[in-house]
Amino acid sequence: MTAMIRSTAIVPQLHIDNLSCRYERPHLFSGRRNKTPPAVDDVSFAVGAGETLALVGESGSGKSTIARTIAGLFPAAAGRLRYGGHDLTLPVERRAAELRRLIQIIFQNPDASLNRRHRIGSIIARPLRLFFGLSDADSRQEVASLLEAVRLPTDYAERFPSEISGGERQRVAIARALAARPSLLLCDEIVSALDVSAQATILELLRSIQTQTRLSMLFITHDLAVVRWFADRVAVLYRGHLCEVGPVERVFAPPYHPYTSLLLEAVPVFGRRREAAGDAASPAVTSSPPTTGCAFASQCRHRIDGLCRSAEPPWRQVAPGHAIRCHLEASDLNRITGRAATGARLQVAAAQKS
Amino acid sequence: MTAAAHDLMTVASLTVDYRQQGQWHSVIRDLSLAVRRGEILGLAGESGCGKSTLASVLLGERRGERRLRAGSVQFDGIDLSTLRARELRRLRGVRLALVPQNGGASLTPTLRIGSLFAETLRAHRPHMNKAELAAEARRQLSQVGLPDPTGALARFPHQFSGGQQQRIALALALCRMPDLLILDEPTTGQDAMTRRGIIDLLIRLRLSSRMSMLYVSHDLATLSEICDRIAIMHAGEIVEIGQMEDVLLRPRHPYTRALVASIPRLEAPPDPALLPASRRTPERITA
Amino acid sequence: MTDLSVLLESRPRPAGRRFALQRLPVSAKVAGLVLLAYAAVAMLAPAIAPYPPNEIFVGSPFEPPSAAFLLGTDSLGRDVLSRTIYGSRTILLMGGAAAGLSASIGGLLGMFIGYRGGVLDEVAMRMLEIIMSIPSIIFALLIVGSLGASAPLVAVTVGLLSVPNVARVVRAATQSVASEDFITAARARGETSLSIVLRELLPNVTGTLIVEFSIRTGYSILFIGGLGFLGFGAQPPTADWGLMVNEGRGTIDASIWPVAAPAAGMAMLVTAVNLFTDGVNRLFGPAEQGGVR
Amino acid sequence: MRVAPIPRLIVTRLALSVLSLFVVSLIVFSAVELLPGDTAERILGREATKESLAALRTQLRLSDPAPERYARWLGGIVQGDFGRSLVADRPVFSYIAGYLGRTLLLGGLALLIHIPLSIGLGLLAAARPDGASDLALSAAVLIGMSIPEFVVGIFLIMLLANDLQLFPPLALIDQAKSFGDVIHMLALPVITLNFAMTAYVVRQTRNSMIEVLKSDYVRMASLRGLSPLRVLFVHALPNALSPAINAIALNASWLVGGIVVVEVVFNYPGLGRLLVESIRFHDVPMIQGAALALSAAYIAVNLVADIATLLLNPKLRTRTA
Repeated sequence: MTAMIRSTAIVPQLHIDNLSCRYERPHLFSGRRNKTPPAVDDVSFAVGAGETLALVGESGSGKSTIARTIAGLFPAAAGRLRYGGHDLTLPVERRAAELRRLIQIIFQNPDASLNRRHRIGSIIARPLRLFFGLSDADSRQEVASLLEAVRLPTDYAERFPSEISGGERQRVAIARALAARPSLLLCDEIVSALDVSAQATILELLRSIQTQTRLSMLFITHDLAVVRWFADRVAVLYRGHLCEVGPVERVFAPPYHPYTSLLLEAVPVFGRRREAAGDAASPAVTSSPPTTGCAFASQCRHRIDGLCRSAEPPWRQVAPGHAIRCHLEASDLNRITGRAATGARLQVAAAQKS
Repeated sequence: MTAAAHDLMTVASLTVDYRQQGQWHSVIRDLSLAVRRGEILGLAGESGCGKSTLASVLLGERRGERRLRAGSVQFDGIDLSTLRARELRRLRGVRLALVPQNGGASLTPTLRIGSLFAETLRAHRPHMNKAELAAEARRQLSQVGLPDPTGALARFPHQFSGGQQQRIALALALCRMPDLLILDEPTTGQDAMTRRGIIDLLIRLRLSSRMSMLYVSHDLATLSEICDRIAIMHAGEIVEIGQMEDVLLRPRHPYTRALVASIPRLEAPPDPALLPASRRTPERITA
Repeated sequence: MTDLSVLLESRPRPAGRRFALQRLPVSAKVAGLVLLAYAAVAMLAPAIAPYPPNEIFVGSPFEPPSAAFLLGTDSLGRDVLSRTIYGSRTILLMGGAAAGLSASIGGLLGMFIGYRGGVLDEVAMRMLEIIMSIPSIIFALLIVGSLGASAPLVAVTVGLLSVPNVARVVRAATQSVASEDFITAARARGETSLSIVLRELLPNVTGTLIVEFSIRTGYSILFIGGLGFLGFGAQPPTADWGLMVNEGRGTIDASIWPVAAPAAGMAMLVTAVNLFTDGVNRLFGPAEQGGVR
Repeated sequence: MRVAPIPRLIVTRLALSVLSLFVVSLIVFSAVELLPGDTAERILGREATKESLAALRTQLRLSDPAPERYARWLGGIVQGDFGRSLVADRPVFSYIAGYLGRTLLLGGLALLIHIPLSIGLGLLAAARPDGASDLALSAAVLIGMSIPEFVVGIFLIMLLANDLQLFPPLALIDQAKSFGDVIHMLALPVITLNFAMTAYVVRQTRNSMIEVLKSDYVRMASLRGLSPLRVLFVHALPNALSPAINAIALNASWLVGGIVVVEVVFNYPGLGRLLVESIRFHDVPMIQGAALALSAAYIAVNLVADIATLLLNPKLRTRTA
C-alpha cells in the first residue's frame, strides 16, 4: 500500500511507514495509563528531494504531531520512519548531529519560537555555532547573508524580536532554520498566524529558496487555498487518519474523498457571493473517533450504513500516485463528489486557466 | 429616497485619537462611511488598521484612553457620541448588537447559558416569566444550530467547544433581532469547518431577515461570500469602498490591489513566482 | 512581491533601549536610593556611630535626645542612635542572607523541577506542599528554641523556610517558558540541557528570580524582626532592632526613643524594600512578560 | 474513568492534610529531642541525684530508641493524651484546649473584619485605577504591610490605650464579663493583625477587578444593554473574587503564625504565647502540644480555604471528560 501512494516520479527521501502516535500521561499514584485514541493512526507517506508535500487537516487531526515526531520531539508509538539512511524513530537527543542539521522545523508562532531575550543576530548565529563550529565573530558575515536571503536588512541583527513585525519575525525563524543548511524543512502552520500580505511574502520567499536549494518541505496547514498553488503533493488527514494522498492537481480535482470534498466546500470562493446556505447544524463531532470502521463515517454524507462504521475502508488508487481511502468506488466518488459545487467551480477555474 | 432614509448608520469625517504615554495619536482619520438598511457591509483591513476601534466607536463605547476628536456617528438619526448612558443602553442589545471575535471569552464564565439569555431578554422585556425565557432561549439556540438546546441552558460556557461558544455568542446577539449587527472578526482563529458553519448561519440570516450587518474582518475571501459592499481600511482611513465585485475583482487603489493579490485562492494561480518550479512549465503537468 | 511587504506590514518602532533600572517607576527609584543609604550606613557603622553600640552608661539612663545623644539613651544608658546604626548591620546581613539563601536554593530547585517535569516534578511539588502546610513561625521557634538562638542559625532557618515558596513560583515561570517553542526549537537543534537552561531559559526567568529575591528580602526582615522581638533572634547585648523594641517596650513611658528609633528604622527599610519589589514586579512580573510587545 | 472531580480533590486534599500533620508531629518530636538535657533532668531539676534520675529514666523508658518513643508519644496523642506539663503540672490537653479557643476567637474576629474591609478597599481602588484614591490606598496599605506587627501593636497601645485611654493596653480576656468587653479588649490586637493582612488582599482584589472589568464578557454584558449594577455585581464581581479569596485564604493561614507575635505584645493568653513561653521554659509536653495544635489549626484553615476555592470555581466544579 505504501508503495502505491508514493509518487513514482521522484526519488523519495523521507519515508513514513505505518506511523502511529499516542498522547498518554502516566498517573503518578494509580500507575495506570489513560487510554486515549491514537493522535496519529497508521499513517504512511513519503517526501522526495526538492518536493513539497502539504499535510492538510483541521486542528486535532494530528498533523503537528507528525511533524514533531519526524523532528524527534515526540515518540512514535509504532511505525518505521527513515530519512535517507537515518532512522527517525530515535528521539532528537539521541540523533546524530548530521541528522539534526538536515531536518529543521519552523513553528506557527514566531513570537513563541524566538527567544525574546536574544538579539536576532545571536538567534541566527546559534545553529552556525552548533553545527559548523563558527565563533560569533566568524558567523557575522554568514548571519548578514542569511538575513539577506530572507530579505531583511542586515542591521536587523542588532534588534530584538519585539522590535520587528510578525511577518519579519517569521522570516527570522526561517533564516535560523536555513542557517543549518537543511535538506528537509518541516513547516508547521507557519503562515496561519500572519496577515495575508505577510503570508504571501513568506510563501514566495520559501518558494524561491526552494528553487535555489532543492530543499524538501513538509508543509502543514489547515488552509487548502494556501497549498493549492504551493505544494507538489497533498495528503489530507482526518483525526489522525490519512484519507487522500496525491499530486496537487489530482487532489483538487474529482474524484474527492468525501472529507476532502467537505474541506474544499468550506473554502470561500473569492469574489462570488453565496446565495444559499449549507447545512447550518454544528457538526456532531463525537469526543473520540470510532474504534472500528472509517474515522470519518459519523460525519460523512455518503456513508454506506452497516459497512462504513464496521469495516476499515480500503485504499483505492484512482490515478497514478493518487489514492483515496474510502469504501466507495472511484467511479461513485466521482459521481457523488464531482457534482458538488466545489468540483464544478474548480473545473471552471481549470478551464479558465487553459 | 433620501440618504438618511437609506442609511442606518452614518459616520461623517470621524477622527479618533488614542492616548499612549501621555500623547494622543490618531487611529482613525477623517473617516466617512454609511451602513445602508438591509445591507451587509464588509470592513476589511490588516491588523492595526483601526477597524476594531471603528467597530467599538460605532457601538457607542467610550474609553478613557480614547477620544472622538472630530466628526459624528449617527445611528438611525441618533447621535451616539452625545447620547446619555441610559439611552445608549436602550439601544444596545435591542437595536444594536455585537458578535465579538472570541465568543468563548465573551460569555461570563460563572453564569450558565440559561442565565445569560434570561438576563439579556429580561433587560428589555421585564415581564417575561421563567418558562417563556427558557423557551425563547431554546428557540434562539436551535436557530444557530446548537445541538441539545435544552441541555445547553444548564451548562457553563467552558463546557462548549470554541465553535459552539461562537454560536452561543451569535444567538445572544440575535436574541432581540437588532437592526444592526456588528460582527468583529467572528470567524478568525476558527477551523475551516467551524468558519463555514458560522458563515452559513449568517447567509441564512441574510436571506430570511435582511438584517443590516457590518462585518469586520481581515479575511477578504470570507467577506466576499456574504457582503453586498466592501470597504477597505488602511492606516485609519477608508481607501476604497464599493460593491463587493467592484472592489475585489476590479480594485483601483494600490493598497487594495496588493491586498487582493496576496490572498490565497483555489481558483486562480497567484503570482507565477509562487508556483512550484515543477509547474511553471505546464507540459510537466502530466498524469 | 517584496515591495508589497514594505507597503503592507506595520513594523513596531524599535523602543529606545534603556537599562532595566531606568525603566523603574519613580517610587521604586526613590526606594532604591533609600536602600542604598541603608547599605551605606550599615557598612560605615563604625565610622558614623558616635559611640560603641554596646557600651553601657555612656550617658545616664533614659536621656532625651540632645546634642550629645541625638536619639537619647536607653535603660542602660547606651546611645540609641549608635545602637540603631549598628542594628542596620544585623538586619541587613541576616535578611539579605536569608533572602539570598531562599532565592538561590528555591530558584535552582524550581527551575530544575519545572524544566524536568514528569514524576520528579509531581513528587517534589507534593513535598513542597507538605512543607508549606506547616506554619513557618512554629517551625522557626522550634528549631531556634531547641538549637539555641544565634544570628546565623536564624538567618539560615528563615531562608530555608522560604525555599518552597520561591521554588513554586520559579517552577511555574519555568514551566510556562519551557513550553514555548523556542525551547522546543533548541531541543530540536540538539542543544544540551545545560545550554538550554542557561541560554534559553535563564534569561526568561531572571525577572522572576529578582522579584522573588526582593519579596523574600522584605519577608525575611519582618520575620527576623519578629523572632528578635520574641527573643529568638540575635541575643543581648547585640544591637538588633527586634530585640531593642522588646527591651524598650517595658519602659516606653520613661522614654519612647529606644523603641521608636529601631521601629522607624525597620518600618522604613521594609517600606523601601516593598516599594522596590513593586517596581521590579511591574518591570519583570507576569504583566510585563505577557505584554512584551 | 469519570470520577466526580470535587469529591476526588477533597479526598486528595484531606489525605495531604493528614500527611502534613504527620510530618509536623515528626518535626515537633525531633526538634524537642535536640533540646539540651533530657526529660528526667527537666522534671527533677538541677539538684537531682544520679540515682533518682536513673530511676525516673527507667520509669519513663527514656533509654528506648527514639522511634519507639515517638510511636508511643504519637499513640498517646491519637488518644488525646498529650502528657503532663512540667511547669504547670497539669495535663497538657486540658490546658491547650482553652488556649486554642482563645486563639481561634482572636483570629476569627480579625478575619471577620478583614474580609469585608480589604475587599471593599480593593474595589474602591479599582473604581478609578491610578486615580487619587487608588494611589493613596496603595501607599497606605503598602506602608501598613511594611511595619512589623509588634511595632504596630506597641504604638497602638501607646496611642489608643495609654494616651487616649480608648482601649485596654492588654487583652486580659479572662476578665471580660460580656461580649462587649471581649470586643473592646480585642480591638487593638484585631486592628494590629489587620494592618499586616490588608495590603495583599486589597491589591489582589484591585488587580483582578481591573482585569475583569477589561474582559470581553464584561464588555459584552454592557453591550447587551444590561444595567451597570447588574454588570458589576453579576458579571464582574463573582469573577474578580476568586483571586481575592485565594489571598484571603493565604492570609488566614498566615494569621495562625502572625498571631504568635501579637499575642505576646498584648499578653493575650493564646496558643502562640503559650508556645513561646513553653519553649523558654523547656516544657517539652507543652511545646509539643501547643505546636501540634497550632499546626493543626493552620492545616485546617488551609484545607477549608482550598475547598472553598474549589467550590467557587465552576470550571473545577463541572469538568467535562
